[in-house]
Amino acid sequence: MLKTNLFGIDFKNPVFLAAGIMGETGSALKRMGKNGAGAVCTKSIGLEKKMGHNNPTMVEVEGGFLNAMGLPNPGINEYVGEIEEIRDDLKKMGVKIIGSIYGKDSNEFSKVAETISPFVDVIELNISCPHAGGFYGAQIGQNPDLSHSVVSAVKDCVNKQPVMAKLTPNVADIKEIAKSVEDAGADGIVAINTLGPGMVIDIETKKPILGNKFGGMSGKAIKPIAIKNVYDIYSAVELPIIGVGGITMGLDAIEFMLAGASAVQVGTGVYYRGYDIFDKICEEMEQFLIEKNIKLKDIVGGAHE
Amino acid sequence: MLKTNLFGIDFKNPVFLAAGIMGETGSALKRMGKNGAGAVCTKSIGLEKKMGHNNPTMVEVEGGFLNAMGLPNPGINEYVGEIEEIRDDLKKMGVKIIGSIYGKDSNEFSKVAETISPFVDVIELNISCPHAGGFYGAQIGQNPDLSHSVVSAVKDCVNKQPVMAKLTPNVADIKEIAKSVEDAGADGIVAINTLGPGMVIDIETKKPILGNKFGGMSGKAIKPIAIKNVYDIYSAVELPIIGVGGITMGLDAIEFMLAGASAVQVGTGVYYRGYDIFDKICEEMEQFLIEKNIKLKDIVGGAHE
Amino acid sequence: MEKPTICKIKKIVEESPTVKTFILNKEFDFKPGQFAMIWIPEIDEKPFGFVSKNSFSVAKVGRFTEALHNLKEGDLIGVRGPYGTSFKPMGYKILAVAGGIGSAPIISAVENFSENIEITTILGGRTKEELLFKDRFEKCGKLYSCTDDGSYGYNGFTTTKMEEILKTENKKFDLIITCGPEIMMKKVVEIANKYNIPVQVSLERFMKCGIGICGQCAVDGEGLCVCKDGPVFFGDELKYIKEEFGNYRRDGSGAIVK
Amino acid sequence: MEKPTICKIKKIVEESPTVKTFILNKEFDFKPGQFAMIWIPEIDEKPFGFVSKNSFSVAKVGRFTEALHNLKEGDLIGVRGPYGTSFKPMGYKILAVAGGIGSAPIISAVENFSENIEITTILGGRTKEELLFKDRFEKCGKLYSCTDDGSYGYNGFTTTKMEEILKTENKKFDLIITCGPEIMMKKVVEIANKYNIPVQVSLERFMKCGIGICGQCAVDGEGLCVCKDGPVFFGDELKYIKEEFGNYRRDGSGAIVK
Repeated sequence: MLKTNLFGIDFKNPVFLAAGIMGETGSALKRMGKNGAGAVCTKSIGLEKKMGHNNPTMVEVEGGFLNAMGLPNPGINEYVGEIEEIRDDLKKMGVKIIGSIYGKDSNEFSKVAETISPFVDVIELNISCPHAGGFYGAQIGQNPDLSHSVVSAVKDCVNKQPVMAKLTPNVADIKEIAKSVEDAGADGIVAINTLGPGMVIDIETKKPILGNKFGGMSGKAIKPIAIKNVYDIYSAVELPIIGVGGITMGLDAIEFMLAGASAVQVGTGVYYRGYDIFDKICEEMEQFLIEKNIKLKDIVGGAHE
Repeated sequence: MLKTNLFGIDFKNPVFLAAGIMGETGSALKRMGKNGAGAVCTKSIGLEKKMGHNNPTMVEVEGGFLNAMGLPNPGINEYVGEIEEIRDDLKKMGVKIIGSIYGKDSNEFSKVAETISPFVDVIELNISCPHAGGFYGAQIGQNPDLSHSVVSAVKDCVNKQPVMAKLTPNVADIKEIAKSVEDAGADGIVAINTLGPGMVIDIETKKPILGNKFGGMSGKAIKPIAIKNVYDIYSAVELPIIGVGGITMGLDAIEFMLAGASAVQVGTGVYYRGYDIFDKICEEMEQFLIEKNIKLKDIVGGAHE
Repeated sequence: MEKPTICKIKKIVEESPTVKTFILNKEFDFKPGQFAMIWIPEIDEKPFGFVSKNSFSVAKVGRFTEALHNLKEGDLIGVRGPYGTSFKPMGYKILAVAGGIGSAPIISAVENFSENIEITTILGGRTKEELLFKDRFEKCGKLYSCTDDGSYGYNGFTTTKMEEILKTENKKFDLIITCGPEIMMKKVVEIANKYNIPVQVSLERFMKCGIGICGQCAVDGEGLCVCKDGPVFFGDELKYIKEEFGNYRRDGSGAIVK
Repeated sequence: MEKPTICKIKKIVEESPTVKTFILNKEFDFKPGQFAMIWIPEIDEKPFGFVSKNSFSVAKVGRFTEALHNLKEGDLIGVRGPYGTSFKPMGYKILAVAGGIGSAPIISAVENFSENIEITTILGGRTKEELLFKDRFEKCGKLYSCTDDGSYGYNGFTTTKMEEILKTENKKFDLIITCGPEIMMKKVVEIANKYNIPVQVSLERFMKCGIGICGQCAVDGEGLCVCKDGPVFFGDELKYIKEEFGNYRRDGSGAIVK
């Protein structure tokens, strides 16, 4: 009932693991697949090994978390080994793999994309990390020209796998960026990356708690802002949208689809409901569809009518 | 213990009412003053009468509210009557009045500022409303040049009252805007206006709940993002900062001051803790200062050391 | 604050040429006098007093109420509430004075209180057809009907009838409750004060949030919010709404309307 | 997830040339084997096992632990936890095998369990000075000390001593608990399996969130998180960490380190 076709790929359900959660190792990804995710997304991988920010890298706040992992990863050449280890297992389970990648410019993005593409079903471009520093992440996704050049460079060197751009909500006009990545040839848009960034100061020691001082906000509280971004993107472009931000229940996923998402990703929700949140959300979505006697594809964009 | 001097004005405490909450009428403002606010801020007033958006104008979300009032106000000429009614009462209580104003350009802002200035102690420029539509609100505050021209135009025609600019967090770089309004002659900065905007879709009727479809987010969940904005602004400019966003407890106010705020405003907190939240927060701040044996002014910006 | 609870309109009853009652498929645990915000998606959301745990009565008076009147059985509306204060039963004999659509909160109070309390109702309407809930009021106790055109009952104001009752019948009431046009209620309060009888009044103002934070329905001079401190106020509280009560109100912009 | 609880360091005890115990002004309701994330503002935050409800013992092994060792009494640190699984007392006779700083979680378990359970401990250290909590272990039951340099007790590996005890003393243990270098624990598990005694092992991995969502400490092959599914694993669970246990770990970047 939840089978979803995107970019010509059949997903057994539209509830995916978001980048950055349990994506450090192949076996952690496999575990999420076993818990019912329709696809699992790797953490964001770059060209070279990166240690990330000092701890604390996460702090809970009202309605969610701030995180500033700092894109830790062993570098693309070592990381493809992680995927190789689990590829067959995931295939048997019918779970697709999304490879999230980052880079400081078109050139770095292209190199990583070329290396990862044989190992994944879909490529996700992280041009939206709000705490990466330097010229990584949101510095690209807040600029329509840079976003355009990264997407088109990756599209030039990847033929087989669809390429999605993950966007940051921390812009004055998300439609402008969405149109820009569509124009550059993106096959889909993932929205949103974490919000803010935000900061928590410990009032006893007077110091920011996060090692990086500030971090992007995820969790239930960012859902309304994610919904609005998906709604706006849907009204601006023709591309399929993967909604992400604060989803913990099946009805949240339905709300994203009414806003215009064709599928969703779940990240922080894993904390609120456990690793089997994917199974739970799918079950709740099915229940809703049965009750209302409607099909999944009939609700996508339904709030625009 | 909480006495605070800003712009040469003595405030009995640094816990103010934020714009848009209980600011429709003079008597509602007076009520907030009686509940302990160091200053009360009017709702945003424009040149002409404006009915605002259709209801629902508020919807509760995880960690806060979305609102899209749409700047309802009777127009500046009628509204100054509301202030006149209560001015003496507030003076007796030692409560200052902040006049929040909006306009579509420098010209409108100047006219409203001229009319309201004899009736208020401080002027707050709302260049940050995320749901005003047209060329009002955030469309100005997301553009450093427009922000500059509005502030300098108002400063040109208002001599006696200090002028504060209220900024939107929905920008790629808040420091750029802060520097721009400082350069234009602003006497202070209020940060932040509501976040997003966001949207809630009712999944039964498939319709956005808010009359305006989307609205700005306030409440506890936006605190970390407000803190980060205040922290950034403090590092960029010399102006006093009024922190606002998600404050419900005295310790929240302390956290804002460590980030760099000299005073705070409370809005949605009224819902969480009642109209006497001003008295409560002041009491909690005093307790903290006594426990730590420190003075208020010693903690402003403390997280930057 | 709740999100709107989506309800299906189970049944629509025409109470009078201008008033319809909407019976919903969900029940709300309200106290008499409390209200809910009724949402028509994409149109607007306005406050209406509960008539029963699953119904509202609406007089067609403007754009929104017209949209409500155009709804059909089976349509969906959103309901959030109950909100606000309620009528509080006090003593053993209550006099209720209801005018026009103000009968809606009064009928729910009277039906609720009449089990243990002796009720007398003065019901006003423009014509016989506009005497709302007449049969239901009759079941709750003594009923005096008043019409502006004399088409039924007493030909005149409810307040004239009220003074007549208080004077001639020499009944000692413990409490007066009232809802109707504000000019009527102002007079009811004056008479109640004259006869030294406590009075509870249900006010109506333009509302937005419904939960006491936007300030739209704050009334002069103490800034009481009709949505949260009201809608039902005791006579003592009315002294703090003195200048506004019966004199003026504000429109959606906050401008004063006389 | 908790924010760090800010604690004052009440007292610092030098346990050995390389290990200090930090006694805090606040107590935590932990179970033996559980850990907390210890935060030094502006430096870093790492996991450490509780030694008592208000103390942690830290061996100086790197940048962060050096920063901890440089702290003075009166300094403030952040503590969030307790997190993770704990040692579970089973049966009547427990053999504890502790190596180096691995003695920290073991001493809290042994002190906790020894009221009702007969404890035998094998304690390993490089030198006599590095035999941590020797006096406290002795109070809890029979203690076998082992040093690498023979400066005290048995001159050799804890695991050699362990086999000797199991063979010659013919003691029937109901449970073995162990914490120390992973290569030692791997051997302990092998011996425990050989003698068919259940074993509980406390693992250590690079951690970030501490609450099982970032995936930093997930171990191959089932992706169990040491912070949430562990740090204490039963021997049965170790079969799902087979390839990684005793063979390799990951650094902060996720790169494999042998």
